[in-house]
Amino acid sequence: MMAREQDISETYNPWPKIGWATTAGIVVVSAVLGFGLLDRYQQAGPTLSVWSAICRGLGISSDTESTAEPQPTLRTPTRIAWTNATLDQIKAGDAKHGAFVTLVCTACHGEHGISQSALYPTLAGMDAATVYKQLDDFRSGKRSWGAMNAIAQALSLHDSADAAVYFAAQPDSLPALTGDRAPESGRSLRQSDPAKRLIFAGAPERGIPPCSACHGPGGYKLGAPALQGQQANYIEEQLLAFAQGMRQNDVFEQMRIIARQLTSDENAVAAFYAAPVGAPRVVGIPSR
Amino acid sequence: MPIDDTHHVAAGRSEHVVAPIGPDETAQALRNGPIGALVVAAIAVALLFMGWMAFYFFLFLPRGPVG
Amino acid sequence: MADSITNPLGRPVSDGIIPEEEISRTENQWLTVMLSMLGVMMAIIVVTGATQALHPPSNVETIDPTTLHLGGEFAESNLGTAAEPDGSVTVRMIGEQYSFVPQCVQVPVDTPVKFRITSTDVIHGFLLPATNVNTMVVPGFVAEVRTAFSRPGIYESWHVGPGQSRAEGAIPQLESS
Amino acid sequence: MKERAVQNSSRLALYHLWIAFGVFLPAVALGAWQMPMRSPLPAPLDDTNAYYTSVTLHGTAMAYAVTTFFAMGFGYAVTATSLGRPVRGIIAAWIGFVICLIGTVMAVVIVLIGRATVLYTFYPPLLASPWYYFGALLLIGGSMIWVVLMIYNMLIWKRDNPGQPVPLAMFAITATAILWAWAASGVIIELLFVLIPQALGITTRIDVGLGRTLFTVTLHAVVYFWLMPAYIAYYTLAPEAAGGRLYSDTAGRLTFIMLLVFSVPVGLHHVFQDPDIGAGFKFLQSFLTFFVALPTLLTVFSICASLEIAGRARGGRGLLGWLWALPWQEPMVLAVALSLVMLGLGGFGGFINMSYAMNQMVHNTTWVTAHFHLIWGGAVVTMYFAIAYEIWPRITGRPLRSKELARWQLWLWFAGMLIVTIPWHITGLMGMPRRVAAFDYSDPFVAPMGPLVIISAIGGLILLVSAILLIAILVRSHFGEGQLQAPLRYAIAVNPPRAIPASLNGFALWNAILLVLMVFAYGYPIGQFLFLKSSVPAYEVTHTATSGAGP
Repeated sequence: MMAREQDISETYNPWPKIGWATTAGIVVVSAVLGFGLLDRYQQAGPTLSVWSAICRGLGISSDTESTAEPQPTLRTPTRIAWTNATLDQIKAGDAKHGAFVTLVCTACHGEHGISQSALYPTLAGMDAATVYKQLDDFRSGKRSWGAMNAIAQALSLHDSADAAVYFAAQPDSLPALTGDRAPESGRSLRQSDPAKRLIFAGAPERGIPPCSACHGPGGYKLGAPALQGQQANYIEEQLLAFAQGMRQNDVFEQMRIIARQLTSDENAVAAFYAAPVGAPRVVGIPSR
Repeated sequence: MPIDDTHHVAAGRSEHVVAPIGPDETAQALRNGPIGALVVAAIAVALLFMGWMAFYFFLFLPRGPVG
Repeated sequence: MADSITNPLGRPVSDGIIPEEEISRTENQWLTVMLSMLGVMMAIIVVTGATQALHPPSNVETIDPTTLHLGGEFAESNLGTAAEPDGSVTVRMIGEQYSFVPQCVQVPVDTPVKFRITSTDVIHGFLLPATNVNTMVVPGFVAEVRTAFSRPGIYESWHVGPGQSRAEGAIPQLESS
Repeated sequence: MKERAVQNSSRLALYHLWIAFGVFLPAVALGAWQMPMRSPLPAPLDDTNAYYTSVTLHGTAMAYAVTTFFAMGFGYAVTATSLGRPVRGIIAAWIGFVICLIGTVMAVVIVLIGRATVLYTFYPPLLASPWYYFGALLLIGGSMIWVVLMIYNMLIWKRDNPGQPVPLAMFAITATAILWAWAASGVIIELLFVLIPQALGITTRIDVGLGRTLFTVTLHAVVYFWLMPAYIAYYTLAPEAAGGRLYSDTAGRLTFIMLLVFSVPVGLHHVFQDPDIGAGFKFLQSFLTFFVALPTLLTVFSICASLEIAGRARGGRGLLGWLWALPWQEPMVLAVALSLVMLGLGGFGGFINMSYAMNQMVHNTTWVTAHFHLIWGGAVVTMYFAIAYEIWPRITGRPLRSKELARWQLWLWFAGMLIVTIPWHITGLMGMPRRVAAFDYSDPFVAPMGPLVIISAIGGLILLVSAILLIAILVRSHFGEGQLQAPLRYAIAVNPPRAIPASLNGFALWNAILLVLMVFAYGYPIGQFLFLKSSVPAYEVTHTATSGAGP
């Protein structure tokens, strides 16, 4: 802090010099320490040359996967990935043609995809991406269930998209998964009903996220089906299939991990979803 | 010393500037320098520094090397 | 403005009582002490950082989060702990809405461990309490943390998905034995 | 005519400040609700979805609305009073006020209807409704009118008063405005080129690394934008209220210059644990961050010295006797002391955070939440309260009702904030993550944190009481009786500046230096995203999952 020169009108101004010198010092010292020194030393790795250290410091020589190591046999849960190409293909589906394609479905899944049977899921209103993925999993054998594999193999990718879009567009069906944000007490870990607690708050100590986060109400995950209004028996059977490893087409074992840990009183989630609270509707009776 | 009246206030109009104490009182208050302020500020900063050292060596480093 | 510049006390304010030089000197001394303190702290960071190779996790490595499960390093069958030829281990994990996969991994004590974690969807946070293992898992990037565990035990980690407007807090476990 | 112009400036300031405090109270209430929500205690409306909506609203309101309106209102008041003439460009100022208000209302409404639960830091690839981003853009963009007006008012005053030092308060508020322009550049670019194009469906993928890196340009500097009005009060209002003089005018100018230069090129220390930035730049910005501490360390000494002058002039003797002799009944004096204590504690947390690898110990834990609540919610807001208690009587012409209530309010806030943040520091070191709505306290790992979280929840209630008291005092003072004629007055320095170097009377040099530092610290970290292939799909926080429309 320079003392002021009091008697000259043009005050002596040392600050440009001080400012630029300090700036230069900071730039040089921080760059030398950061890039030239600290980045040379790697945790459980060799000390790098200065040039490598600079590259490492910039982030242009990342520690990529070594190709040499032996890897276990590749196992994949599905062929579908949510790339833009896949999503565009689904979006391009034609519901009119879908109505024709899905005539074959009505025997089991009910007219317009509203199932009358506890064995078969309701498809009406299900997210198109979900239907599309399941059809491809049946087609590729990633998921097995009776006649579905043969039926799916008979469908082209276009047909799958058409069918998916058709089912998604059916009214009076599974409610669309939307950002339901109306707050409601009891949607937390304080909930005493174990099924409701699991649905809205999950079970953190077991690593189980809330069902509703992906399956609604009030949540959504691409590829996850809406469950409100689904056949209870169907939900229970699928949970069992995931738990026993009969069904393995969930990406990164998400459902298998959860289903394996469910207790018997938590299986009531199926009943909860079959009879959604606050949205009274008669399951099983198709209405036009 | 001649006083240049146009230069000595910190605001553009006098009613917005206040000097609750005059120069003599100021000089009297500062006759030993701001020694009390130095003590208070130094204690505060010393605590900060020692706390930092304690955290670095007794909490952070024992938690294991990470890079 | 000149008309308004009269002394608030009605008499001239002299600035000759406490010389400005004295004030500047006191302040410069204070600043010097403060800069020295900051310098000592920075020196400690640099010296320990160099001798113990401490860095924030900073592996700028990109990856497509949409196709992770179709094959490659982060395919389902490649996740978990893998032994490397040099005796170290690599732990590969996925952070996704709303859990880490796998949920429980085991690593040996006093062995270099390399965590390689990526996200399939949004940003997750991975931290092992009581250790310095802590990284953001940003979709599009592989987060890599290198460490070693000196104490056996079960480390519970948090799954922090910020602001996903859903309940969070799934805890995968990491056992070192 | 001139009288009306002055009144207009006052009204302008008052409107801004009322909006700030009007938003403040409900935002505190949201915070107070979040505390029991994440504790083992029962909470009303225990819905984890609502928790995140509340966190988003609390953050957006506090970080953008309260601070921006307060800084703008305070800026207009400082301009009019420190320059001793009405604010020039009053119509533009009112237009800016309306734009900011519309933006605030838009953002708040969109969050309330659940279309923007993305937290105030935006968190790409989470994607909110475009209207939320437009709201934020209007609020931040509207405040740029204020930035221009501050610079304009300072420049024409310098033109009208050649060779004269710009009053310290005006110099400082202009530094604040320039800092805000630099700070806001990051979030504005992120909104315009990353978030809004995605929200409108113009782009199909979002570059998370780029978005985050741009936001860090704002993230640290914005805190100093919040902080600087408090520092202005430390330097120019507190010594006057204490009955003394500012120890050094030069120290004040240097402090604000250093705050301007060093608080922007350091934002990457908020993302030390991000995999998208090289370690070299993380160290570089950690190094720069150490210099941010310098103006604060200088301020601590300078303000203590100013208070010492006052205390000794009031008869304080001995090494520390001046402390007891200070007029503690003055809200401003009390506030400075409480504020400095919280600044010290919060600053300590900041030292831990910024220390390169040590950041790993506390990153993403409640330690960080505690740190910024102490700094902003403690040190800074306490000075906002004190400034309000100084300004209200000056603008409304009615005395403060009352100083005793004001002291209660300040003490309650101080106590509440310490009770909230000290447990958070501890749980943070225990590994409790931030931004988590629900903890299972039956888990043996989480259980020991329960009592600490309960204590902090009590602190939240105390803060709410204090905030209600604040509004009560302001309302009573606004509509009370009595007449008061006292302009807002600034402290004079021991050696009032007469002729000072051009560099301490303007910002050209410092803006040039800041530009160089920004290119050095951010050029590559932002530029790398031009060649990194790191874009990913976005995740809308509200979906309508029909007809196969993906994210």
